[in-house]
Amino acid sequence: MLHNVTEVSAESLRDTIAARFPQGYRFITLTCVDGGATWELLYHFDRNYELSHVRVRVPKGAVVPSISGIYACAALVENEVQDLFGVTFEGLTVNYERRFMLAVEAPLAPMVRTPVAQAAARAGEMRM
Amino acid sequence: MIFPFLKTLFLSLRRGPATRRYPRVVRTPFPGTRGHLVNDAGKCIFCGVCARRCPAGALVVTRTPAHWTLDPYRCIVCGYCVEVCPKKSLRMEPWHRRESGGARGQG
Amino acid sequence: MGTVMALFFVVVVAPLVGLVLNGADRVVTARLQGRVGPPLLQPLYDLVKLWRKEPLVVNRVQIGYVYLHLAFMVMTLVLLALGGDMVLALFAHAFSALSLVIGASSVRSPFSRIGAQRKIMQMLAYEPVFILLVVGIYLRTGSFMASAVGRLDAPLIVSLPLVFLAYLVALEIKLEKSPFDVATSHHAHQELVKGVTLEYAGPYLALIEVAHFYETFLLLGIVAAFFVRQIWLGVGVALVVYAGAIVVDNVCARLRTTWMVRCLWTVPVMLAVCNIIWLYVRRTQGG
Amino acid sequence: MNNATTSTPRRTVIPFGPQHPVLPEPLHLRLVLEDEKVVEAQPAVGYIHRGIEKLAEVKDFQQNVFLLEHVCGICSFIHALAYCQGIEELMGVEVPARARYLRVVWSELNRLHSHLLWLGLLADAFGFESLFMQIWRARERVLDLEEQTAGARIMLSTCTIGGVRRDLSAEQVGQVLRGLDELEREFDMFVPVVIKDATVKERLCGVGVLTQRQAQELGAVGPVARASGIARDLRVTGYAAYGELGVNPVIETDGDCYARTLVRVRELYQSLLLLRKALRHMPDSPIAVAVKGKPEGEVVMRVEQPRGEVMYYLKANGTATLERVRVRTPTFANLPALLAILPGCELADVPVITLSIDPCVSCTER
Repeated sequence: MLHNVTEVSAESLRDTIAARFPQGYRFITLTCVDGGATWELLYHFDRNYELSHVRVRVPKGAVVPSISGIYACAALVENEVQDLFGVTFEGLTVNYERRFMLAVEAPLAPMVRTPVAQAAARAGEMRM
Repeated sequence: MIFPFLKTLFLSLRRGPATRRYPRVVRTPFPGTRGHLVNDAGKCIFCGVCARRCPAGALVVTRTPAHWTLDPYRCIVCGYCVEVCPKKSLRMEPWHRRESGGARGQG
Repeated sequence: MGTVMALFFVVVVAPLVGLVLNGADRVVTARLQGRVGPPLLQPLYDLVKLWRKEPLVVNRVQIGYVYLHLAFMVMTLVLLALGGDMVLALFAHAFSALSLVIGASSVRSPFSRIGAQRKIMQMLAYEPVFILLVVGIYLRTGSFMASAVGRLDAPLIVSLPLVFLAYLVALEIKLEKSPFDVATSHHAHQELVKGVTLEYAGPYLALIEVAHFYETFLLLGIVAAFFVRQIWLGVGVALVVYAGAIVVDNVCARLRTTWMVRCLWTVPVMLAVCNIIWLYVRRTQGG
Repeated sequence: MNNATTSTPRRTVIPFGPQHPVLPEPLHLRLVLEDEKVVEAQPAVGYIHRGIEKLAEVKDFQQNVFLLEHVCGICSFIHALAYCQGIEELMGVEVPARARYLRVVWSELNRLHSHLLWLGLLADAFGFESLFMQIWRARERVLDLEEQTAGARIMLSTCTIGGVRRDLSAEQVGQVLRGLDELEREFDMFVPVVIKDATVKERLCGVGVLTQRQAQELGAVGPVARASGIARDLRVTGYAAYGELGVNPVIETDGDCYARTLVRVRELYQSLLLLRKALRHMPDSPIAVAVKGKPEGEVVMRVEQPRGEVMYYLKANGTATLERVRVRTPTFANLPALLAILPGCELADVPVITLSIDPCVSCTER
């Protein structure tokens, strides 16, 4: 039931979205879905009440290019996804270092579904 | 006019306070208000439908021994249990619970 | 005997009158806002509560300034009540406000410091009015002694009507009422949490409250002094002025500090200056 | 603004929130000041993250109605509505006409009380306490109407998948209509003050200007966008019964705090109009249809909240629980706009500007 979905690869994500910015698309938000072995990122756009979406699937552990350089308002939601799912965004204009939505003592990547992935996210985060 | 609020100000003097001294003066709730949940134990068959449907997990029902318990601190007073109860033994009373357990009487 | 009575009056009775006035302020404000509000003696209950609390301080410096604040406030009142030098009273009063400012700046809280800066802006706004008031009284009586006011044949209001108007605006600032309640007040929580008094707690806050009671009495006493000889008329006018201040408090939004200084230096100060010039001209031509 | 954090002596850092008296929301702003001028504002949220999106994956899709209603403690009904409409679209449920009208009634009551709440808090922010009390007195009437019709003041819990859970009797409709007349008389007591009083205008006009271009690029929604001249109101798309009732977006063009206030004040009257229309023309029909089966597929549902567009993304897989529930609340979309307009303002204006986007941090974090 989702119409106007464009599937892109992680490499062409920035170009696709940069092309949308001058066309008057408003960035609504970014949704991350835990798809087992992959992250499914869905970028929602609106133009004249019409929705369109850009979907990108990346394997877990891969780095996703940030679109905050194109849509400045995307920085906050990318930080949120980084917090809740442990996805790493490359080139974030404002990086809260996984402390945007979550407190210092909060569990890391709490939205990740499988315990294995959660443990991996946690292990990757033990830098302090 | 320099102070357009002046008129309203003196009008509210005449209308009297809109607040009330709460624990001492309690407003009567409207009929149909969802105040707190009551179970008519005579009608209840302890089937546990309410406990399974409760969005907040506030109800615990056991068949043997026949027990129906409500955790008032978890209850969100949505009335969903009343809707799904097959025997209509549950109902919502308009008065809100007191701050620490026990249904409020009249005032 | 008169001196002892006057001393007793300003040291003991004045703060009680101030307390009741503040309580009445809260009741009237509540009613105007459509609330039930606290009982009349709520300021007393607050005071007792504060007094019993543990004396917590940020640093020892700030306590000293609380005592100075209160002491100089009382001194101002005593000086005026005993008919002393008005210029000295003016400075005592200014120093009382200044001690609050220094006390507030001695802590690290940014809210307290910005409150202190704003308090200075407030002083900048209202002090000229006070100075002009003293000058006006001097031109009228030919003396800087407060006792000279009592010997006048006609009340001050007759010769200083414009200064009186300017003083009413200054009063609104001194009582920390909207639109000028920028530094601290019972409700100035929106920008500065509690402003200058933020870092004071317990008994020390109680002392500041007591000083505020003295000040309420002092400020309204000056209003009454404009009508000296008809003292009951003066008291009546003072009460009306206080009620007016409360009403204005409730029909205005809070304005910015810069706006406050601009406002004060244009209309009220100019009014007062005109009054002084008129007095001066009349004096030189008459004498 | 690159070296803003290096401490030059004249700069003060003011922690605005997370527990600030003017803003009953746990939003923290780190304000860097020069004298009383803000040069930089950095937000921090996360004080009230409740993990509702995670919990929604555990509860079944019926229970989620009540859970998602608790995302926001102000516009609760509209959250439930957005979710229910999403599920209805997934399952192909046709909602009866009367239920669609009742949904408008409760949505608009929510909007009225939300706007009144905000207007009162704004009055408090510029230090006009008596105006604040007067506005909240009017808001109390709206809450009474909500309790009369839905049985609760805030958490209405009347929306359900396939319709609504309560009907209004003819007598209740009359009561609400009379209540609205009283409410309009209350409005007349404070609205002229809000839009005409000199001290209020001094505090609002020209403060925190957001240009139309900024509003578009930063993705501002709701009254914030409409005050900058963007005619975007999702009620125009005609969900529930808005299509039959007809909605024209309220627009102002100045983009300052005063324009944002005007938009909301005019929306109060628009809501009254919509409510009267909906109550007078409510058709007769059942109030709900039975919902059979389990949802499957993906859907994005957007509705207009008092604060702007709320977006629900739902992904279902044919079981009783949903795979993913994603909520993008309007405040989240308006935060970038807030950060853009704060620098350059005076400290005294920070509460006013912050409130002018009507922040609801609890729903921002979910």
